Amino acid sequence: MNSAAELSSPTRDTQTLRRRLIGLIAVGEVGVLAAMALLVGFFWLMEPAFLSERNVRAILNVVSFVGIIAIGQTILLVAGEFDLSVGSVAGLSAVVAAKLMTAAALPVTVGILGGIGVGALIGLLNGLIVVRLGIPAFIQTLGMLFIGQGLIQVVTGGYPVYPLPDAINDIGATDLAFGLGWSFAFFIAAAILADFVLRRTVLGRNMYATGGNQEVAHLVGINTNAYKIGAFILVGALSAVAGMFVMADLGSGGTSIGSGWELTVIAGVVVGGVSLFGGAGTVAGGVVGILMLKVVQSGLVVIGVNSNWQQIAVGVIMVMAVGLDIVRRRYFIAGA
Amino acid sequence: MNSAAELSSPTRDTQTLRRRLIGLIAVGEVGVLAAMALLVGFFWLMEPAFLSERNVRAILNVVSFVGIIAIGQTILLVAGEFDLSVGSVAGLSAVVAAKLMTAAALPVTVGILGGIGVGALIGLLNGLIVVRLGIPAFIQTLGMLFIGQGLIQVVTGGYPVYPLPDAINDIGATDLAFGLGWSFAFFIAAAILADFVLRRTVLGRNMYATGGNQEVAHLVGINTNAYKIGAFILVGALSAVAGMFVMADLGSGGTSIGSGWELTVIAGVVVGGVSLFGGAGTVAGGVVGILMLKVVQSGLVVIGVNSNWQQIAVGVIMVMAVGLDIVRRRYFIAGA
Amino acid sequence: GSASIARAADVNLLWVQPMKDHPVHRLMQAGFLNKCKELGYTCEVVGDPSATNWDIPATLPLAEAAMARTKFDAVGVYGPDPAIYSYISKLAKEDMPIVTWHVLPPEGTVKGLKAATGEDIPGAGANAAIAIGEKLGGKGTVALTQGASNDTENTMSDSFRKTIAAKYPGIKVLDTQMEGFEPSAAEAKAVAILQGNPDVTAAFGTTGNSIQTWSGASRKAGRDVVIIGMDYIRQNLDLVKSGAAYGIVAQPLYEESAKVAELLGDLAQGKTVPYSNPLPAKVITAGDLGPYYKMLDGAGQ
Amino acid sequence: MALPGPPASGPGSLRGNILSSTTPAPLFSANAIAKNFGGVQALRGVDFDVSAGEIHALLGQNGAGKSTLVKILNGVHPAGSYTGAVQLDGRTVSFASPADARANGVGYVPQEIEVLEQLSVAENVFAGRTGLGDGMLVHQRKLERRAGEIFSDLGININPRAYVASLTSAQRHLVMIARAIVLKPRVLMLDEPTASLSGTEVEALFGVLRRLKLQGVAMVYITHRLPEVLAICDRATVLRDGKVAVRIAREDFTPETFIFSMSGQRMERLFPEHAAPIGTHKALEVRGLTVAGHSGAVHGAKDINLTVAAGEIVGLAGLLGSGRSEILHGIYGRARANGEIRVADRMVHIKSPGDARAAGIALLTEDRKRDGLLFNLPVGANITIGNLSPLARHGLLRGGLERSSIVAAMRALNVKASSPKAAVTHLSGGNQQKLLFARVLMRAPKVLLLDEPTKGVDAATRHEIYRLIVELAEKGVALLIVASELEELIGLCDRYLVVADGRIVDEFARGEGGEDRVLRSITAAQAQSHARATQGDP
Ligand SMILES: Nc1ncnc2c1ncn2[C@@H]1O[C@H](COP(=O)(O)OP(=O)(O)OP(=O)(O)O)[C@@H](O)[C@H]1O
Ligand SMILES: Nc1ncnc2c1ncn2[C@@H]1O[C@H](COP(=O)(O)OP(=O)(O)OP(=O)(O)O)[C@@H](O)[C@H]1O
Ligand SMILES: [Mg+2]
Ligand SMILES: [Mg+2]
Repeated sequence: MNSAAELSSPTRDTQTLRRRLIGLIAVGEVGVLAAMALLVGFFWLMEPAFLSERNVRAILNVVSFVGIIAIGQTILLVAGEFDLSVGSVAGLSAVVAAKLMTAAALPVTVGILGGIGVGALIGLLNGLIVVRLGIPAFIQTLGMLFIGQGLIQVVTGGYPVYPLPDAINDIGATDLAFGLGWSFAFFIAAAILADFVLRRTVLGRNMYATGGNQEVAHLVGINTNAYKIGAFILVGALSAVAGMFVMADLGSGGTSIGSGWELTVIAGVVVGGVSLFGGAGTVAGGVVGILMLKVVQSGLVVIGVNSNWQQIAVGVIMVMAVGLDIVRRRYFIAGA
Repeated sequence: MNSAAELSSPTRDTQTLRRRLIGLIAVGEVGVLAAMALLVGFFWLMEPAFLSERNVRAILNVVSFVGIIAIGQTILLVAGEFDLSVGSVAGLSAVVAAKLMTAAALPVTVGILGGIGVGALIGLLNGLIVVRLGIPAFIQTLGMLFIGQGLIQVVTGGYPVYPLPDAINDIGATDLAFGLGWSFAFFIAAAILADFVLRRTVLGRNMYATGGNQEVAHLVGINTNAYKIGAFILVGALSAVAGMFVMADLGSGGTSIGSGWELTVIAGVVVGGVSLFGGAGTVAGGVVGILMLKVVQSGLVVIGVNSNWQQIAVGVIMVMAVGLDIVRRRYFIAGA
Repeated sequence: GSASIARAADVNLLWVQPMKDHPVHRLMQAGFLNKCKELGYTCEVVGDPSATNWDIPATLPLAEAAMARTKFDAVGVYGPDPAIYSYISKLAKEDMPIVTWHVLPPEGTVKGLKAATGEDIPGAGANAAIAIGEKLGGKGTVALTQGASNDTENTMSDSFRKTIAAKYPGIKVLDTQMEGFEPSAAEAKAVAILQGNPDVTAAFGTTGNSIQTWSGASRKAGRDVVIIGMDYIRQNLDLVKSGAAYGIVAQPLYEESAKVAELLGDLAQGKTVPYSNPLPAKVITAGDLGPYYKMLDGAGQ
Repeated sequence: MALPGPPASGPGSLRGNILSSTTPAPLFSANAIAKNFGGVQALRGVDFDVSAGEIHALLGQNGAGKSTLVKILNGVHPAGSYTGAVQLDGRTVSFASPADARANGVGYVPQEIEVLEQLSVAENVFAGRTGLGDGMLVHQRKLERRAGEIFSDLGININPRAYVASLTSAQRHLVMIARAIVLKPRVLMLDEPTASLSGTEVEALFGVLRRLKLQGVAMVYITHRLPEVLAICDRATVLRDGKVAVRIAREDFTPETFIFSMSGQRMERLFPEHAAPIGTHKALEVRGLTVAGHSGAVHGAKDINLTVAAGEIVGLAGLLGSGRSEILHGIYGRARANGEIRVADRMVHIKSPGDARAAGIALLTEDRKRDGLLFNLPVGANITIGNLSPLARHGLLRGGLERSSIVAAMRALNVKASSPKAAVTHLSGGNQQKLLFARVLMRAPKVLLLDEPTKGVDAATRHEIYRLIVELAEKGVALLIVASELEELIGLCDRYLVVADGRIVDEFARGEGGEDRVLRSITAAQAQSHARATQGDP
């Protein structure tokens, strides 16, 4: 407070500049963007190959898989719930789609629709049980994580579905531009659309209200149940899409697609400023957050950190990125 | 509502009986206990060997490891936070203790104290960072999960620490009574103590207040920060203890001790009625919850369910147990 | 690319392995790195740092990151999942010599793959079956556990099952159960199997932990069980020596990994190597432990 | 008459404008409504109706069932959870949720503060509105402009872009009122909308309500401030124990009839005599206290000097957002503050509420939902929390002792709850307030800071609370009270200070002052601070 008062004497120009700067810093995604920029700069200085085409492409490709799920997870978190079953839904949808295309010998499009259908159905189930029966999302979606893993084994008998029809392998191998494929294109399109919907539409506003305080949202006439169920379905469907892109990329309906993603995805979006407690965060933030995690993992390898220390560094950097964001809020927004 | 009104005409005696019964059903732990009783009965009918001395002993033994952590996690959840790093802290403390006893050739007691020290220190660190810097517990403790896993590799170079001094193996092999060893004794003693503290002491009451509404607790003069940090330290130390008991049981400081426990422990205590959002639940409930999960896992194997379906069954039963509890609350407590 | 031919002193090799921190994988990495040191190569290991999650998509960008930085002369890619084949072919297209290990995919099935080494997996399963069959005298019930469902373990248990069925019709093999990778939970599961099946007299586990899992379980359940599991780590040798377990499938983990270094080094220096390099995997029992202890002592473990 | 009448220049002077009540056909009505909360019969067959262009007061003691009735009429308690029928325009309606009620033009301002803290004021005002004729897109600017217009109608200055998290509780209440008004409802139900507003804001609200009345909106108005009923309502229905006790036509309105019909008792005087002499030693002395505004948006308080003698009752008057609460928070260690604080002539360093309590200071907060109640603990534990050390031996709670002290505290403050184990959510608003009062009294504080102590408390209990306050003063407790109803400060305090823009600008002794003089000193102070600001002299 005091320092702000002392600073407030200079001329008008610097004042407006200052206000603009603070306005910029106050934008939600700036914290994690700044952290990422710092890291990219650091890695690049240490080893210019970090920004080589090959590496950037690899990072963008892998981020598109979890990133697609992160979009849904962000929206669900904004609506005040979360989903731990995303990884197992991704895996299940992939193997179901793969089985439909191979064992059932159905056309590839039917297989894909079947996979998405499985994801959306599981999302619907999660949503209904959480919203209508009042089972906490943690339990319901953790239960679904187990159920999904079990179903993967049941569907496949434990063996990866391989080989897949060429049409699927082609989807994985298509190079649209700059070595990036369909998964990246889908990811970007979905992210932009979802960000817009959350920011600028009534739907988005109601989503924030639902997650911010369900009681109030209900009171002002929002059908909070429908919003939550909708968000669960979206997460399920997007997980399915991500799972199938991984399958196309690898050319195999592996039984371990998606394993361990549940915490990665949530960690990424929370690093990107999405609140675990609902009602706050943006898709842009969530996506940047998960990108940052992947950048860190890749960068540590590029600069040659001993592999035992890499995970330690990931943990530390993750916490520090969120810390930076908190500092930003404390000093630039509150104090402004 | 209506049915309650209709039923309220009979004589005094049946009324009091009814009220007593409802009072019993209203006790928090009854929901999960009932679910567990049902399951035990079912498994026993299907395969009497489920209740054989040895199987019961094995379940109790294995539940004592995660159960020790569940005690701490329950208290931390009551105080409004949670810890995802428990498994990696358990593993790290175990290998540190093992290294101290072997590579550093220190006395066993020093090794054990060192292990507990590591756990408590990590807990302190988690607590300080969450409470003082305001980093969400999810991020801080997930970061710590990674850091701990990395440190396990650094400390051990990836190889299990083996062999261990005889004194440690003896701790693991001691049969105190009925084939149960030190870990079970510690678990039971700690559970009873912790349950008592939460229920009957000023400390416990203040813990509930802290988790219920931190602002209110602060305003009535409770040092909420101290309570939270204390709970984090407790979880860390108990995780260390659990890790070292596993090590003693296996006779080896394995690098995968504790892996995957983070979700198991939280799932167990939440099934036992402890709230993820703070301020509600009991140690008895949390402990019974995790016991129930272990009973299910063991029972499904004993009755010979196909392994692909086991995980599905675990998921379904977990959700149903919580559902049962919700039904109980809705009809017997609200309607009483 | 590897169009240029390297000299031994500046051979750069990369090792790509998901689930990098699994103890058995760590053992393989040691075999590889030690051999590299011996041969004077520069070698690096990358992979998703997990001990429990098999995540290929998370591993590939790490390999790419390493390759963006360093020009490797040849790359070893861990093979027990067809999901990694497309990546092998992709690297091969860039003229990178690729070797895989632990599985022996028939030549031509993985486009561009230069060589493979590893134990004969069906053979290992069959050997274990014979060892148990003989020990049981052709009668009894065997429990079968895997760490998880993956190609290597699936193949091994299938061959175990087939061999028993063919050679020992008097022996029953229970349905496969998954023990997972966390030791205390695995042991609890094994006890449950013993309780649910009072007739079990032997157990075979296809994962590195299973000797510990089953010997712990048989002690807790108070049952005599003929136990065979994988991997000659010191604790497993001790358990066999003490009689707590019967035998070990001596998966040549260390050897196959060292072999990878040799093969990759040769390829990097423009030599040709045979495509298939199978290694024996016999079952060792209390009488055969000596050389293995020596090997561990030599490796400083 | 001890009850203050409406102020001469206040809304009462407009009484003549009210259309004479030749009861037109009711627009919205409830017939034989009964509602049971697991054994507690909250409503037992209530008939109630309101006509277009009518403001119908709904009165009753705490726990009488007022909120329950309007929650039923608004769909918060959905159709099926009660018996009886609700009719709109003569057609039977059954609202399954507030969304249904809104769709039918029924607006509602709840009793407790229900806002979306993470969203801006404008977003809160328009929360739940699907579009503004622009399809699904949100036009932030437009929303902000419309919200700004409504606030200027309400005569208040709230920045539509501010985050609700930074608003004071009175401002939050106004946001809720605006949220109901933008709906352009045909029926508007207001559950104690003025409980935390002071005179000026109440008048502005009345201006808006009168306009709505002329537009034919039917309004249900719940309040415990009886002068407001005289000022603005056309008809009154009094509930007692879940039944209609009496319906009163405007002609028969007097505070005495209200009180008698609510409680069945006559009240001699509202404010008790404060007879005992005020002590001479300064129980609380504050010098040069500056309080940082929380989260940047609230101004805070500057250079506060005040003393409260033992046994003295001092009030803080001011408009909304003037910084009265902040002063209390500064003293109590809740907000960051600089300055000297002495308790009983001893310098104390207060960094946290814990320090304040150790120094013998207690605080009753303003927003009971956010800062007061612990919803995870039952009624009894809510009373004893923070006061446990005397009820424990070596940290061990002594169950019997705790129970008996809870029962005693509940009885002393007449807290109406089924048992000490009841959930606090099940208590009516006024009873929740009394519960919190019981909590702060438990520690026998030397200095008691009360922020809106009678918020939502019915007239009879208010009288009890006043008596209690005076009793405390007579026992030597020093009291510093923030109250938005000036009558309360005038009737209760030995002295009261006027706060404007975070500064103390005037002081009145008992019996002095009055609405006009206070307003005048506030306006003068604001003009002065405005002048200071434009001169650029800090
Ligand atoms: N959700 C609930 N569960 C149980 N009892 C309830 C619930 N809500 C209200 N009650 C009970 O119903 C009765 C009427 O409560 P209500 O809130 O309608 O009173 P009120 O007239 O609005 O009082 P106040 O003036 O204090 O706001 C009270 O006895 C209260 O305890
Ligand atoms: N540290 C804090 N944390 C949360 N809320 C706070 C904090 N400090 C103050 N507040 C809120 O800010 C408000 C205090 O503002 P202020 O003192 O300006 O209001 P006031 O003069 O009492 O007027 P009003 O009638 O609007 O309450 C209170 O309502 C309180 O809830
Ligand atoms: Mg009310
Ligand atoms: Mg206030």
